[in-house]
Amino acid sequence: MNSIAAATVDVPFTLPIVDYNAIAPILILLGAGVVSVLVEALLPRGSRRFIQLFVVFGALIAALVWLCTITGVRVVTAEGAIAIDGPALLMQGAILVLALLGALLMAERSLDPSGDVFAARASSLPGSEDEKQFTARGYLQTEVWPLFLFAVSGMVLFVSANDLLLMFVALEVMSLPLYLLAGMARRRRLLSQEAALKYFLLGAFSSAFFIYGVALVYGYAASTQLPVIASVLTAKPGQTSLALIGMALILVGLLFKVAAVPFHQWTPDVYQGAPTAVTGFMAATVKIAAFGALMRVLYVGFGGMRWDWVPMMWIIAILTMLVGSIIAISQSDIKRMLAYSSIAQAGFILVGVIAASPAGLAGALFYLIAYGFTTIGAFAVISLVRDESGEATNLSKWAGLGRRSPLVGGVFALFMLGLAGIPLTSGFIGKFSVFAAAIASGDTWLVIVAVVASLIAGFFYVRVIVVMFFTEPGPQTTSVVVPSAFTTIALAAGAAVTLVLGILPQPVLELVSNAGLFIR
Amino acid sequence: MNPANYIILSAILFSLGAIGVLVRRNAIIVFMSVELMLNAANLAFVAFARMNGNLDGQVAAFFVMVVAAAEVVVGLAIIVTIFRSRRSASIDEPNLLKY
Amino acid sequence: MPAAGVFSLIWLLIALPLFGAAVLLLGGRRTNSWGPYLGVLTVVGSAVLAVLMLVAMMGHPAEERSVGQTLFTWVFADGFQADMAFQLDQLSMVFVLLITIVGSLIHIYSIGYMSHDADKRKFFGYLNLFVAAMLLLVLANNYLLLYVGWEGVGLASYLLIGFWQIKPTAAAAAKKAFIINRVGDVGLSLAIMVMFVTFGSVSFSDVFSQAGEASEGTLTAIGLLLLLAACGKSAQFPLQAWLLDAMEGPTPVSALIHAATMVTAGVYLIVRSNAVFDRAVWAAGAVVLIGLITIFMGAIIGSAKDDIKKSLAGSTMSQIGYMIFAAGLGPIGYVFAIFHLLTHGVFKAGLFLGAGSVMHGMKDNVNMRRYGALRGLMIVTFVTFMAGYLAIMGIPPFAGFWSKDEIIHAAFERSWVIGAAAILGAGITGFYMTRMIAMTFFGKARWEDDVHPHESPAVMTIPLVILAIGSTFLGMALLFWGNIETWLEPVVGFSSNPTPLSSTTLMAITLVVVLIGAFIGWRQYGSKPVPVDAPSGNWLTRAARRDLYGDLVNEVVVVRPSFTLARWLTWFDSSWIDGFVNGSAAFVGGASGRLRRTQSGFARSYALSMLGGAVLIVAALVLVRLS
Amino acid sequence: MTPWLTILAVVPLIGSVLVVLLPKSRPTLAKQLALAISLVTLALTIVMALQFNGASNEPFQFVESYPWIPAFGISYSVGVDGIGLVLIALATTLVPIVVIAGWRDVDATSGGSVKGYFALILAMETLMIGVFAATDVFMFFVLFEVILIPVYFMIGRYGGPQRSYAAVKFLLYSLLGGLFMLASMIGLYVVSAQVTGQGTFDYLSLVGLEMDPMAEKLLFLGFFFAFAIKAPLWPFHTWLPDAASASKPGTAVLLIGVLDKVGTFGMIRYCLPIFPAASEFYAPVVIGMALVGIFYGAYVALNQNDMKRLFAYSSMSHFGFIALGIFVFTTVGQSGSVVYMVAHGLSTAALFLTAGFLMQRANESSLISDFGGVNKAAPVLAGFFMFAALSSLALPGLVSFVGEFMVLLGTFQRYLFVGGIATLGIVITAAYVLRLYQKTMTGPLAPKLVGMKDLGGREVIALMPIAALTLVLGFFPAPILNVINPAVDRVMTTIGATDPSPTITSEGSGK
Amino acid sequence: MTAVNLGEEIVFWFSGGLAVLGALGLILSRKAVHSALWVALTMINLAVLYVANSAPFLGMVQVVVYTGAVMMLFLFVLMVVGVDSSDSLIETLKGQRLVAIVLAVGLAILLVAGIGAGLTDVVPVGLDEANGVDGGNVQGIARLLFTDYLVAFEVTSALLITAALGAMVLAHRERWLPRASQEELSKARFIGAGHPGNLPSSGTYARHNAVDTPALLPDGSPSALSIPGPLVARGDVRPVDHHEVEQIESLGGGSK
Repeated sequence: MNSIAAATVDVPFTLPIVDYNAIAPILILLGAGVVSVLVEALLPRGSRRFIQLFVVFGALIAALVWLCTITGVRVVTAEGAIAIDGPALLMQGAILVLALLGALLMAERSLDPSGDVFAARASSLPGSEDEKQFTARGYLQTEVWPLFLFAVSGMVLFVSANDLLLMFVALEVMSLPLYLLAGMARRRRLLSQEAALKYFLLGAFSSAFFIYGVALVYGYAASTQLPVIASVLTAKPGQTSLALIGMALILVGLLFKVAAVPFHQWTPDVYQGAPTAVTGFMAATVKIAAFGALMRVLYVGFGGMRWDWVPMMWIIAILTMLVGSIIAISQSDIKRMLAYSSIAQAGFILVGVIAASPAGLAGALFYLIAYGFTTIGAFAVISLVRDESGEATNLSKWAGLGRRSPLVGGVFALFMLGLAGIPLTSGFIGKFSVFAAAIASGDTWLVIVAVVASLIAGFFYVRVIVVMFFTEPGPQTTSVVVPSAFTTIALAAGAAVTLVLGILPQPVLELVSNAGLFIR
Repeated sequence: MNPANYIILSAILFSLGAIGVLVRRNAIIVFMSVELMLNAANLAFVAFARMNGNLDGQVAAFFVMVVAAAEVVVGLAIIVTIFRSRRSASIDEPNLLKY
Repeated sequence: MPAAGVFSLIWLLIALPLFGAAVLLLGGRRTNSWGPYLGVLTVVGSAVLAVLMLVAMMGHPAEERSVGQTLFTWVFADGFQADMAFQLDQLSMVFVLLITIVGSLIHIYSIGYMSHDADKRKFFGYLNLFVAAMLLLVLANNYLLLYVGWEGVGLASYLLIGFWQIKPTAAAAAKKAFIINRVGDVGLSLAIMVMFVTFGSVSFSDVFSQAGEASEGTLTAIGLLLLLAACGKSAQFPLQAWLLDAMEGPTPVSALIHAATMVTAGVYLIVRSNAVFDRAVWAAGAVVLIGLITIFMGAIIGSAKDDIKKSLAGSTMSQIGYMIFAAGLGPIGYVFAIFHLLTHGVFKAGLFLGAGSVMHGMKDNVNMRRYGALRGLMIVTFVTFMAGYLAIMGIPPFAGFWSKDEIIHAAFERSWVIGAAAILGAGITGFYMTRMIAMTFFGKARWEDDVHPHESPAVMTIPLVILAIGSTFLGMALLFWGNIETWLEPVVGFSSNPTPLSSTTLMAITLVVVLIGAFIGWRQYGSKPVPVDAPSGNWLTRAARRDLYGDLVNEVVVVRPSFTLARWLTWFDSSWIDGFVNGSAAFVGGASGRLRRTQSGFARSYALSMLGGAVLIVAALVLVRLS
Repeated sequence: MTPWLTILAVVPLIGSVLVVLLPKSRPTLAKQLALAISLVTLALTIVMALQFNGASNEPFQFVESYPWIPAFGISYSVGVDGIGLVLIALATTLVPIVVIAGWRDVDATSGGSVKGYFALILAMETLMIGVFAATDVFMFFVLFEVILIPVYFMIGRYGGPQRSYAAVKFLLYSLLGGLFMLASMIGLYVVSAQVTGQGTFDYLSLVGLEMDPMAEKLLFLGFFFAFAIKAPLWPFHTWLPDAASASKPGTAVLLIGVLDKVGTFGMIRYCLPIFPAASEFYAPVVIGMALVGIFYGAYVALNQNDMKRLFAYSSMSHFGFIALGIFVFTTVGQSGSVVYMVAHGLSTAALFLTAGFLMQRANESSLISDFGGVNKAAPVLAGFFMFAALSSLALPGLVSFVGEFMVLLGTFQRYLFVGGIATLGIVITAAYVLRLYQKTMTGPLAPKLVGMKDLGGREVIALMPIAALTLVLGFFPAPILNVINPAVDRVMTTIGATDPSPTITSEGSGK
Repeated sequence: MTAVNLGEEIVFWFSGGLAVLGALGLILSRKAVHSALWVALTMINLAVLYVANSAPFLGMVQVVVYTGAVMMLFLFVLMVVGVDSSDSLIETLKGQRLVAIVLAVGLAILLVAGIGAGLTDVVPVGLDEANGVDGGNVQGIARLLFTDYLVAFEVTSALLITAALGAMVLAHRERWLPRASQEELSKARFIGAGHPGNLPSSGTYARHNAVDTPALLPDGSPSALSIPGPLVARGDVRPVDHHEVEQIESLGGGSK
């Protein structure tokens, strides 16, 4: 694949072959990001929000529409750096739709009396006069929109990166804006900043592992392109210790992003500290992007070393499921609980990944989509439940909520049941798909562990319902704020998908199985 | 001399960077340690490029530098923000989020 | 023979009282005024029907006297079938007559006896229910249906014993009766099951026709299980403890259920299953033994009780012991078991109703030590009671003489030892009955101050009179006019063996022994003043007053261990089984509490675990590969 | 052909939605609507049942099948055999009764939403019908699990003081079983894919599937575990007393009376025909569990001071009988088990509803020690209580006797001693039932109860049908037996079991 | 330059040694600024090693970008956050240091072992050929950048924009009022109810200089001004240990 041919100095520069049609969604997003930055730079403050929303939604929708026109494309392009294949397109689509929902949440400004979910000025000191003034003047940090767009473009690129180096760049494009966004909450800013710091430092730490792993793999295969690595692995089966260690370190970086134990500890802190809208967006999309990359690396690059990584992934999956589920039990903060839940869910998805079969890939994809919609919906609900200090995330403040607001309580209960994997919700079909794939691949005991973990996880999902519906409301000021159309749409979409994928999953199941495999 | 020595050097630097991340409390030093780890990766890339006889490794190192530069900017901005609201650059101090 | 003519109405025998029961129990207070009369009418209706059937049956030759009627298939599955079907043969016929006629009399009597009870409607409902169930018991053509009647009478008995359930003792007695009966029912259930696995059917005809093909062991098992059932229902040792407590029920109940009919169901069961017992020597022997033991237990208890009803109850136990005993003797005894059952049904009903009449006059006081000298004040009662007294002692020509004499005779046909025991039992009967008469009707008045004894109303005395007539003549009627032996023979078979002594000698010896018993009783209670407070008495008296420690044994052997086991299991359930469940939840919770501590909030410690994870992954991969 | 089963399931579902949509201010309307819907469903059930052909050779009738998730070979398939039919009938019979009986169970002042309660009941009815009608294993599982949710809400939202604990315990316990069943079910699917090349969840295709004995045993365990928890068999029962004592009487009736039957239904419908060899292998274990359960439940019931807990333990004892009948592999035993399921549904309903009426008159106390002498003050109530008690102790002449005796007979036929020992259970049953009656209904009136009212018309109307059915079916069980027996025969044929024949056979014996 | 010659060997051991020394200095320096300077040393030596590995372009970039720009940025920020904020080397997390070192050494051993196993008898291909194709190292890299790595190259622009944007958002302090003149400021300070001088820093009696520890006024009472608003609002203020204050006071002679 190396394009450096044995030629003389006079070799003319041959243009790289790029299938712009196939990567147009990525380009649209990147372009929109640039436009968005220009909007920040050039337009007066008052008009920015409207224009930014226009750009963001326009870009997302345009990218989606474009994506729909290229569903049949299966191509490796940009000199082997990008693979647009079925799973990539599917995950790109899912990321885009979920990003759309995330954008809706982030655009919401009728929940907080003083503005949207982000600090009026992230640079102002928490509790300072500056902050008060900016808030009182209704400043909005519209810079979040270009950051958001870059993050989305990073994700979309991440799932289709066929070259480890590009994957690294995409990882950073995805992560850096998220580090920033995590630190910009309007309320509880100290927590938010702490989240950003932890996320950033640990994220940087993990990407150091990733790139070092890439270096070692490069040392082994003389290339960073996954198919090349795969063919080198088959070509020289011995002497693979470099590739082995490199793969391990790459996995550290990716497992960090999917929040697998023992690389999970950033998750609760970041999920809790970040603005809820960002948490919802991040929880849904990063999980998809990271799993997409993880599966591509494992299946395309290191498929030949399956027997090396499967036992290790077994242990990680088991730990992830159990630790996530068990710790979540004793959480009293609902965002934190959902964070641990996301860890446990990552474990369940890993079960599908480990199956290393078409069914496993399809199952994991389905699970990711299902999980994404449910979790973003759940965070949307959390953003609605507020008291005078902002969101009331402590579980005790949710007592009796379902009785006072049956609709919101009911929808949240639906999300909880979905995450718990109760039939007729998307979560059940997701679990079913990955378990089926795992059993078909002979990982029966893994499934049994997963079953036990599901039960433990069931406990804390169910406990939320207990608090909302079975507990007498105390004398407190928690109330459900009526959101604007933004959050309402996101919420409705999350609930609808959770239900529809539970009751009539066939179209999506077809989609994920027709997506086929990663191309090499 | 075995050219692998470069790689071994890079491994040692990588590990030292990791130690730095784990034992230092000043966020900036921690971050510098991360940079050290990235540099170790770069050294490995460069040495491997020579061993493998293609320039991809050097390009990779180049990208790592760019990424690191961007990361530094973002990281330092975050650290400055934290410092401003807490008047401390220790990464142990922001410890409100736990358990 | 299929049911035709009047026999097509066999179902109506049961349906009539059942209808009465349904109306009375479901109708509520609306039926308060006329309900009791409906109850009486339905039973009388059944009695009339029964008599018509008897007449019809007598019109048939002996071998055609068994009539069957199948209503529908009741319980069925592949390989199993039990019909809702009736069989009226000579044996059932006599039972139907006894039940309906004595039942009618007791119903009539009850109109007076219960006239002041607010719940008398319910009382009549229960009585009707009893009659229906009892008729079902004797009319069923298979064991499973018999079982329905069997438990049905148990239920009625339970309801009636506990009729005054506001008294805790009555409620407890009712429960006790039911539970002890259930033990017997286990026997019946198991017997039915053994029959099914052996014969593939539970109908009388199939079982009896194939009984000869079964092994003796199987038949012995069936026989013993049936005996267990009989013990429960007929208050035989060791399941006798409930009968004395059952006297908590209203007196007509004691007369009808706990003297005349229900308690004799055990005898019916054994006699009905004669085909089994004839081939199971050991089982039959056990029947004889149980009967004998109970004869003496009942008699001893009856001799020591001061409560007139309990004394009579002891007597009932003893007399049923005679019947069971006779039934155990085989073909030589079946007929006489039934014969004694019939005469006993009549005279014991009379005695109980007489006792009820006395109680009615004595403000429901049952303590005979507070009676005395009532013969002048309750003349009808006294006279009728004396008829029953003479009948039960077996004084010729009263009814009991004929039947008991035949049993003793049959016992001697088997062996002189058991014959002698039977005679001794008769002697004790003489003693306790005389004691009862003496304490109640003779001697000095020992009434409490506010008691004004008086004769009962006609509605009560008329049944007494009728029963007294029965007590006097029934024995002769059945034996000489009814030809009970030939009547029953087609069903139960009949044979007789030579006895070591001539029947006249036996008769004489029996009479002498009875009179000696009566004399002792008179000397003790008739010719001496009876102390109002019972003297402490000898050990046997004390034991007899405590029902020969039957309750104590049950308490120690069954009840207390059961409750201890129940408590222990409850503890086990909550601390171990549920403890395990909650414990695993607590364990996970505890693990959660500890694990969440690892989330210390320090970014560096997170980084440490990441590094640890990385090292482990690398190590695992490298070591696995290198090894 | 009319899609009877779908109609049957959809009617209450629509009703449930309608009830939810009613304004909160019209609680009575919600009740009336719920009652009407449930009566319509009952009527439809009767109409359907009359068209059921007991003599048909088809394994299922009223069959419908549409692809649902073809990706996994899952279809929406319904159909009933006799067993499913009688259990559906049981469910649709009890629902209107529960609605009537629970007319005043919930009111706005007690903190619950009235319409919510009745909507949940109707939703449950849909799911219950579905679960008994499903002929696709996946669909069965889905309904089996989903049905937990309405029950969870009914316990947790409308129950007594311990409701949260009980609801969560119930849900998690059931989920545990369900999840193991899920794993097994997936395993079954994988096996079917390996054997036939095309994975399927269709019940009839799975019956008679050749599989590896070891795998069969494992898969059996997954299914059985779920059913044993649901039924519940000893020692997986401890959720039941808590759930029962925390529930409203109506909830308890539907939970124990109908829903728990899914466990035993599942055993006879799924465990036996799909895993015949494994069933045979594990039968001794199951029989042991059942036997322990019979006595264990009865003895613990003997020591309870809480009526609802007592009923729960008594149910556990009864479930022991039902499981016993199923796993002895005799026609009589299995027929008996099905009859027993119906009988137990009726007797549970009678017990819980009567006890519920009683408790309403005593500040919702269910402690036996708080009662006494009720018979004097409320003879009708006491009468029904007595009837319920008798039905529970399987008095001959009541349908529970038919079931119990057949179970015992079937057991005895196969295992002499097991049958003999199990028969002893009837004594203890009598002991605890009558002890309960004695302590609550007899003796002097408890001071707290002075002035208590007897049952009113609505309450009698609720109890009457149960009593009537119990009695009528006790003397004339043919309507049930006629439809059950062919289904049971089919099960017996499928598992290849034959009844032991009587030791003596001659022309005169048998039928 | 395919094989390793003696000159290179000397360079390797010298520069490599210095690089490790710099890394150790980073870890061991008490003061942050010293750490930064040690890192700079490492990076310069790495640049040397790059050059030795036929990567002259990268060597230059390393010096310019890393040592010149990145490290200067670090130093800059260090100045902002306080040069003198020397880091206590006392470990507060139990066992952290020991475990960290053990794990890192373990990682190093594993890496070295793995690399050793994977790279026995490797003969470097050398870059002479590759560098020669396009006429030099820079041209070679350029060709790759604009062909194989075109997308990555373009996408890094997004990274840089993000970085700039992030720095702006978090660090740029916007004004909501026109800048006040010095006169206005001093007037405001004295006229207003505010605090004319510096806010109190942790005082004589302070045992702790953490942000949540209030400064103590001469009478031993805490100064409300010394605590950041958010902490006060959250109630996250460390209480004053009066017992300790008295203890210190008594040590100081007990005079009031």
